[in-house]
Amino acid sequence: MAAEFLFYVFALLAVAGALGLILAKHPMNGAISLVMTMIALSGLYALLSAKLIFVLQLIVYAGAIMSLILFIIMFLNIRKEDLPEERGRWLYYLGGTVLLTPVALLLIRAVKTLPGVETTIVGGGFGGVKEVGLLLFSKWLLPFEIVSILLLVALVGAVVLAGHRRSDS
Amino acid sequence: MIADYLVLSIVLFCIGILGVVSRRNVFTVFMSIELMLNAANLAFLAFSRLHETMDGHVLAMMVMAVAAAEAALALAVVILLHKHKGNLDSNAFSLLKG
Amino acid sequence: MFEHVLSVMIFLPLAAGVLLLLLPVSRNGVRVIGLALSVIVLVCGLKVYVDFSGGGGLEFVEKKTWIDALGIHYHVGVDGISLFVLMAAAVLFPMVFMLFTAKSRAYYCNMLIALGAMVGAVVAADLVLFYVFWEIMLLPIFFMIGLWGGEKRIAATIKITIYTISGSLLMLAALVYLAVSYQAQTGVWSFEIAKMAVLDLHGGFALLAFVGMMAAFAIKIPLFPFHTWLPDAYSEAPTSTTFILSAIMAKIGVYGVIRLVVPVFEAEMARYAVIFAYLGVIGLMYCGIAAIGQRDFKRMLAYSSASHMGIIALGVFCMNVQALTGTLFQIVAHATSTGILFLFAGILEERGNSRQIEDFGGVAYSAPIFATFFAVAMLASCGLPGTSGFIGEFLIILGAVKYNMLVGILAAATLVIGVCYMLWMFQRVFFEKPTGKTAAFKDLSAYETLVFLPVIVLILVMGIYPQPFIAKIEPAAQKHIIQMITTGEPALAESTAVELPYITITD
Amino acid sequence: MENSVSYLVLIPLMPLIGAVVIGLLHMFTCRKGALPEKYYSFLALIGPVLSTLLAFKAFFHLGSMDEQARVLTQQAFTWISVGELHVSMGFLADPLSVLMLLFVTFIGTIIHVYSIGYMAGEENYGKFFSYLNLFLGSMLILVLADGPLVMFVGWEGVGLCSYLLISFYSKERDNVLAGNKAFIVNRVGDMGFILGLSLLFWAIGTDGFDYLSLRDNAHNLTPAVGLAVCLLLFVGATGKSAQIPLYVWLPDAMAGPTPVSALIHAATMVTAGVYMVARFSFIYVQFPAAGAVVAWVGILTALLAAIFGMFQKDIKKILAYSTISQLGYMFAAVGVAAYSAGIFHVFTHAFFKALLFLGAGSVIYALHHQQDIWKMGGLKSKMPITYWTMLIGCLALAGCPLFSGFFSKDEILYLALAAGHPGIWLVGVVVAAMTAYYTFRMFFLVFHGDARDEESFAHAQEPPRVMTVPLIVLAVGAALAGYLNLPGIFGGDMEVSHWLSPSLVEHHGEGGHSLELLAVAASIVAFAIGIFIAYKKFGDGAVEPEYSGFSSFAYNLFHVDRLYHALLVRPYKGLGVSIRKRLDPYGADLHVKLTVVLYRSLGRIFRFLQAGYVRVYAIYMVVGLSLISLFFSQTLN
Amino acid sequence: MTDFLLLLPLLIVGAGAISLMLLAAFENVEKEIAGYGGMAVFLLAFVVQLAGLTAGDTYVFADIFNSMMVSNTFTQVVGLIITACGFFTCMSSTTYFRQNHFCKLEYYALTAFAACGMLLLTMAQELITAFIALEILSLAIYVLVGLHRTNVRATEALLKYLMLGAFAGGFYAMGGALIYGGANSTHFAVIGGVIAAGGFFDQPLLAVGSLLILIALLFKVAAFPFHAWVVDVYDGAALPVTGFMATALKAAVFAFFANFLMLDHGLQASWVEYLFWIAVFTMFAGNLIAIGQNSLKRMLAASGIVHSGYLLVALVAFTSRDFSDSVLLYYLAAYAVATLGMFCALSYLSGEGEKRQNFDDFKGLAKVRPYSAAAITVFLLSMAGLPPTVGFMGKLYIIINAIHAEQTMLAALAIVSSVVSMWYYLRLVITMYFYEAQDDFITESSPFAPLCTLILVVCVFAFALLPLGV
Repeated sequence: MAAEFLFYVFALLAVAGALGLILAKHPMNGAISLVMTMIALSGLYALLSAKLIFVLQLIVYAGAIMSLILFIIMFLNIRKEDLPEERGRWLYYLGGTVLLTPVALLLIRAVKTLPGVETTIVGGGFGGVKEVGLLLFSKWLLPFEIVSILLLVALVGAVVLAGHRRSDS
Repeated sequence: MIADYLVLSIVLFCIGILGVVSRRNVFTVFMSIELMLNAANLAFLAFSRLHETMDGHVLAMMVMAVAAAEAALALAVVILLHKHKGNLDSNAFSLLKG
Repeated sequence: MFEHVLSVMIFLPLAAGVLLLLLPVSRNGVRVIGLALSVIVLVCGLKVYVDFSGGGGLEFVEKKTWIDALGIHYHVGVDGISLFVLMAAAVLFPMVFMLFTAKSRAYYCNMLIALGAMVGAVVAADLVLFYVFWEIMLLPIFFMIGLWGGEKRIAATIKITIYTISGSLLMLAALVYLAVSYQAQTGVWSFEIAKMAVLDLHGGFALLAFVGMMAAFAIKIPLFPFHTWLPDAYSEAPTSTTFILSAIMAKIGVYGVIRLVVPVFEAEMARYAVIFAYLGVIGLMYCGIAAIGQRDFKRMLAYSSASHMGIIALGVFCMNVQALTGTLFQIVAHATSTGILFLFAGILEERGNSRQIEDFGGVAYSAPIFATFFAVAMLASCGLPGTSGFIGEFLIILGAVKYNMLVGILAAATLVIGVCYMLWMFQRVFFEKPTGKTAAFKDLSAYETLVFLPVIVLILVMGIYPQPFIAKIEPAAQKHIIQMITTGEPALAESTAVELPYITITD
Repeated sequence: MENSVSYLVLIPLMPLIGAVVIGLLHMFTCRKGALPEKYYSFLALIGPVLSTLLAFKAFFHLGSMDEQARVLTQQAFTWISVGELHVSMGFLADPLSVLMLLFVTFIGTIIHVYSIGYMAGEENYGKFFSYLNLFLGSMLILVLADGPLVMFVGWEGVGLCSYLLISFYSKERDNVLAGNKAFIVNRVGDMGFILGLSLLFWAIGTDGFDYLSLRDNAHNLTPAVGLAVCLLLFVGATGKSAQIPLYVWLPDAMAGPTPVSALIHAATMVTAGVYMVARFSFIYVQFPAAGAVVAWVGILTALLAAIFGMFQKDIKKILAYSTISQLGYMFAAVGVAAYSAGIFHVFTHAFFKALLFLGAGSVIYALHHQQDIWKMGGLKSKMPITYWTMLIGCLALAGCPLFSGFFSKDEILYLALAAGHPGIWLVGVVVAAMTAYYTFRMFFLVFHGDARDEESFAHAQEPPRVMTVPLIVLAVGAALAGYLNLPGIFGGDMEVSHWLSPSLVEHHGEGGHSLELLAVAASIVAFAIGIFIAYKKFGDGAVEPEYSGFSSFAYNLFHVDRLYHALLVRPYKGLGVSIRKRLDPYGADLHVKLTVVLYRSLGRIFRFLQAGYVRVYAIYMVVGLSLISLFFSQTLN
Repeated sequence: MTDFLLLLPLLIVGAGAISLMLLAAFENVEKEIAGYGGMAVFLLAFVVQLAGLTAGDTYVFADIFNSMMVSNTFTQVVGLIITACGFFTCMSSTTYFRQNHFCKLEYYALTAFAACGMLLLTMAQELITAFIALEILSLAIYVLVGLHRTNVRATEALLKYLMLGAFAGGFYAMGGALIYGGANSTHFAVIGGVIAAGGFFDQPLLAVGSLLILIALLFKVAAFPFHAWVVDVYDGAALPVTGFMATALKAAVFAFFANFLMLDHGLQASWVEYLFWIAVFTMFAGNLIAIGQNSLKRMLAASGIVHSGYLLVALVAFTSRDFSDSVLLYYLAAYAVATLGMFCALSYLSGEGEKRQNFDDFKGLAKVRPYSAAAITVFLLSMAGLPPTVGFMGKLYIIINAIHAEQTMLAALAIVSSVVSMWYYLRLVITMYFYEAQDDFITESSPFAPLCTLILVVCVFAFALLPLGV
């Protein structure tokens, strides 16, 4: 009962944050809204017994990534007049919603076929650091390894794109 | 109910798409994409809970890593764009067309 | 060497053409080499002609596996149907090198490539090989018109290229459809042309394939109303290119119909040939009438060529041995007559500095040899008995009358139509009072006379004593027709024939 | 075959070789100063003379044979053999062809001789004789052919030579146009001819496409096909022999040198149609309806041409119309199945018409190419040989009793009557009167009265002997040829008809003596009336009348030429021009143009869709996703 | 040990990438040296790949990697194509960067990283591995696209590509999640088993998940209506990068596409109807975009869309894995040869700062530089699919395959599309040959680009003679 209640609270927060993100004119407001969504999501992760991901979501996502984004927004010192004029965007929201209705309906139809499993907390270390870690290093070794390459590429890429180098003429 | 989580995930996913198609602010668009990835993560975890396997957790971690890498690059691009035009309007970048 | 004679005929000029393009050889050097090679091809062709036994099957066959998984082979051979197209190419190409001083050495290289490809297309016994050469054939034409053509050459090039490629690509689909059907019906992959005759084709896609294939050939020939590229291309192209286009390439279109459509799509042919027969005669009349409205003699000859192609194509669709033999005979006859008419037109253009008929007059007085040769070619083109043109036309009309009286009557109109514009043109250019441009018109030099003489003689010999030529053609034509009738007529009997005006002669 | 001989091919070959040799000589030398004319003259005569000799040889050979077996053949080589079609380059000498052969070679040779004089000093002397030899060769092929297809070779060959010779003075546009007209009109006929041949072949020719085989199989013809064949072949004949509606080319053909008019357009080529119908007598005789068409067309042509002839002032045109008119008689004859009569008229006509043309040529030659009879007059004194020979010719043409034309024409008219065609007979008699009238109108105006053009009259003189001797020879023929076929009523026994009978299939009605007498009487009366009126009007000088009313209409040939021009030539050329200007670029090429427009505009639309805004691209993606989802939800269970 | 050998090309490229990256840390290294390094890496990988061609499926290190990677002839040949593309790209890059001065040393490292991602992608037998591989190559290529930082066009291309690429990545992730939900695994083998057992349309999670993944893949191959980015991105990127993207990237993604689509026959069969229309629209949209272009690069980009359409035809008309795979590979190789050649030739002909971009800039090229013009003509003919080039054989196989799979209509439409495509291919030939030169076409000389072009010209003809190995 409590879990259900919490779900609805978090869900509401998440949707509100998401809507805030796309509705807010200034990216700063949007970013804050997104942080709210992420925190709400982390709560939901917890409700889904994903202990490790719950933590990661808070630390990595809500913490690191969003901080970085906020930092850049502030670093660029975006003023109101730098923002694009988006006067007709309500039209886009409306059109987008119309377009997305069949997509959403299809997706929802798909998930509605699932058995009605209650989301009680699973015990026995489900989603714990150790269990997930073991899985990560055994069954999922390959993706784990190549993620390292991915990050390396991202690193190099960021440097190439944003770093100062002599070869720029 | 697991399905509720998934519906939420879908709603967030769709809001993310909506953000991409309706906004010109590059930042907002990138954050909308992050939102889409988060929605996917929620789905991974919900399914993981449904099947009571932890593979979904690992997958979600991977998606997070990808999101982080993309974010890094996206921010670099944002800085580049800002250098070029001083604003973050995606419509301002329409030299290549036709 | 002679067991690979066909390969030599294909690849010697082809390879030489490409190599000479790359190597720094002077223009005259290329010309001499080109001449030598085309003469070698001619000698090979003569060798083939002489050794050809005329049994109705493929001879001089070479077959090597190319793509085993799909049964695609390098497979060439000659039969009575291809022999004459082959000979037309072999005989006429040396003239190009002998007579024309091109602006660039690349021109000769392109000519060589065209020669190789045309020979290849004619002797190919494999669908893919045929298609490959069929397309390669167009490339040198494309460059020759585009690089060395007249004022409106670019538009003409685009038109001919896009037009013919459109057709060829449709044919490609049809070819593949045939091979796949063969695989479906026999379980074995094969692209061999001769094997396609066993196919039992029916249904919408078979019809589509038929249409696709016919589209390619109808454009290449060209049949009305797909002829509109022809006047532009023929008149803008350099003379020797026009010569090749009209004398050989158009014929390969007809050859394609005989080789690929008639034996394969028996049922469709039986049902729809009448449409194409009408297209043939309509084109014959339309282009013939159009010819008289032209002011530019090259355009006039272009329409004349299209008009004659109408009747040549008609011979294929009449589906009897006389008409088919007539067509094959006429392929050579027309190649020699209209072909050299184009060459003569080139000489007129070069020496008179104009392509307008009205700029000329009285050429016959200053150039009697030229005028005589022109007249012989012209009369052959009009189908005068005693020249090669008559035999073919007569056989086709004869066949057409058997096939369908109305078609026959319309086909016979060629006798009148052909002569109208030709005489008119001859009158304006060669007779009447000389104009400033023609008063000092130079006659053919001794060299030129010697080059043209064999063709003129050939025109006459083929008219007076055609039987040796016919004897080489007839068995293959006979075989084709028998195959066609035995497999095509039952199919026709089952279907409801297309209702078109049809007067039988066996009341 | 026991009747096979080896010299037949030589008959046409001789002049052909001559043509080639002379032609090549001329072609290669004419620009560097022509060879002396005597070489050409010599070369030109070899062929015709040899042919004539060979013709006589064939004649005597045949004569020595049994009457019903008078057939000589020669298969030179297999010409075309495709499927059921087997045609040899074969030659056939039977009484019919030998008769033709004789006069063709004979008159041909004479006219060659005449031409040596007439063409002396002309430019392109060699070319002329090359063409003339070529013509003779072609005509001999036509005559000697053993089957219709080989005949067609000669048929078209003579057409070609006709064209070449009509436009011989090719610097004048009108001459060339006349040549073109002749060729094209002939080709219209040939189209019918070739269609007729094709039909004939598919009907009965598959067992052998030569006359002998065809004759054996002729009974297999079905009525419809037979009729069609007859009419189509006759279309060919109307072209070649200048009958309605294709007669228009012959008057214009007078643009050629006069010996040409004599040889080709009077004596030989134009009679090929009659010969052809006679050759196919075994078919025509089966289809009287077709014969009736032939006969009526013929006699109406005779009438029409006679009307035209009465009002012309060009001496050669008058002769041309008389030729058409006489040809009409011949067709009337073969139409009523009186083949031998028709052929006999061909034979006599060849003599007297050649004579008349050559005589006219002499006059024209003497008057320096003056052809208007209203500018002549009184030449009797200046040119006695011409005068007397012409008189014989005119009498023969007009059908004066005892001259050749009388016998042959009378035979035709009688047989028409006997065959139950009184209408044809009646018209024929009227035409006979008209013929007498216009012939002597011309004769009187040219030779009698006073000179109307003093200057040319002063210079006029008898041409050289090389020209007058042929006139005399022909005059003898014109006067006496008729006696070769004297009908019973005049004490003869139809020698020529008997000679011809193995070659022809004819069965004409027997009219009896009284009918024959009636015919003879009518002919004589008609001749008398015609010549009387002519003498009255022109016998002793007359001035050129104003053409008005009917005479103007007739002088202008009933405007038929203009009608043809307006109805056929102009629309045809106009169509050609409109194809160039409009139909091809905007009609036939429409599919190309539309495709181009379509591609271009679609290309523009797609370029517009590449808006350059990244958000728009995202929207495309979502639209795609949305559409796929929409469809996908239909298929999802 | 065999597993190691199978993995060796990937390892070489990976290790090479890292070495090149380290090399970039040294300030005084010449760019050309890095270029040679890149060439060496790719050449080595190519040779090793060629030497190690094996038949049959092998799960590489099945225990350690939990059967997430497979190596078979298909992946190996794709590997060959990718490494060859990398090699030729490095070759033309060295020439290109003699005239364009924005090269960074990391360029070659990123190329190698991208190739690494591609090789991984082709071998991946698991959704998330594939996702990461896809991201590796995407990220590397994003950076390559935006390499010329001061050029606003390059930045714009980068923005468009990155934004839409990440957007598509979102779809992929969501699709992966749904499939995971449906099959409780992301292994192809397991998913295939589940589909085979339960039917495709009866398992909506799998169906909808595969839909989302397909959307992402269709985006990567620039299929209609997910194609719009490709023209702008190709236009904005440097020529060698465009060439690399157009060839290697397409090969890798199509290989994965085929692997994914073929994980169960039911999956492919269910999508045929949609892919049919997508293929048709892709071909025609590409053509119609190309017709209107004045810029050569944009035209080539649009023609790339068309070729994606043809490749989709091969995917739609899957007869048997053996046959259709061969067809797909052959076409990929054919397309790669011609496209690489084209971009290689353009790399040095376009001059400094890619100043020759439009059709009109190449007027009369044949008069001044006949050999270059001839080479370009050969490549264009191959792209247009005219014999005797490899492009023709490729198209022939595609059509044979399509008709064999009873997709005759699709084959016919492909033919019609290639008719349309003649317009713009021939336009360039006409421009080069039939007009007078207005430019001197002087370029910085470099042995590599001409050499590279020559090799590729030879390949265009030589490959055409190679029989199709089934």
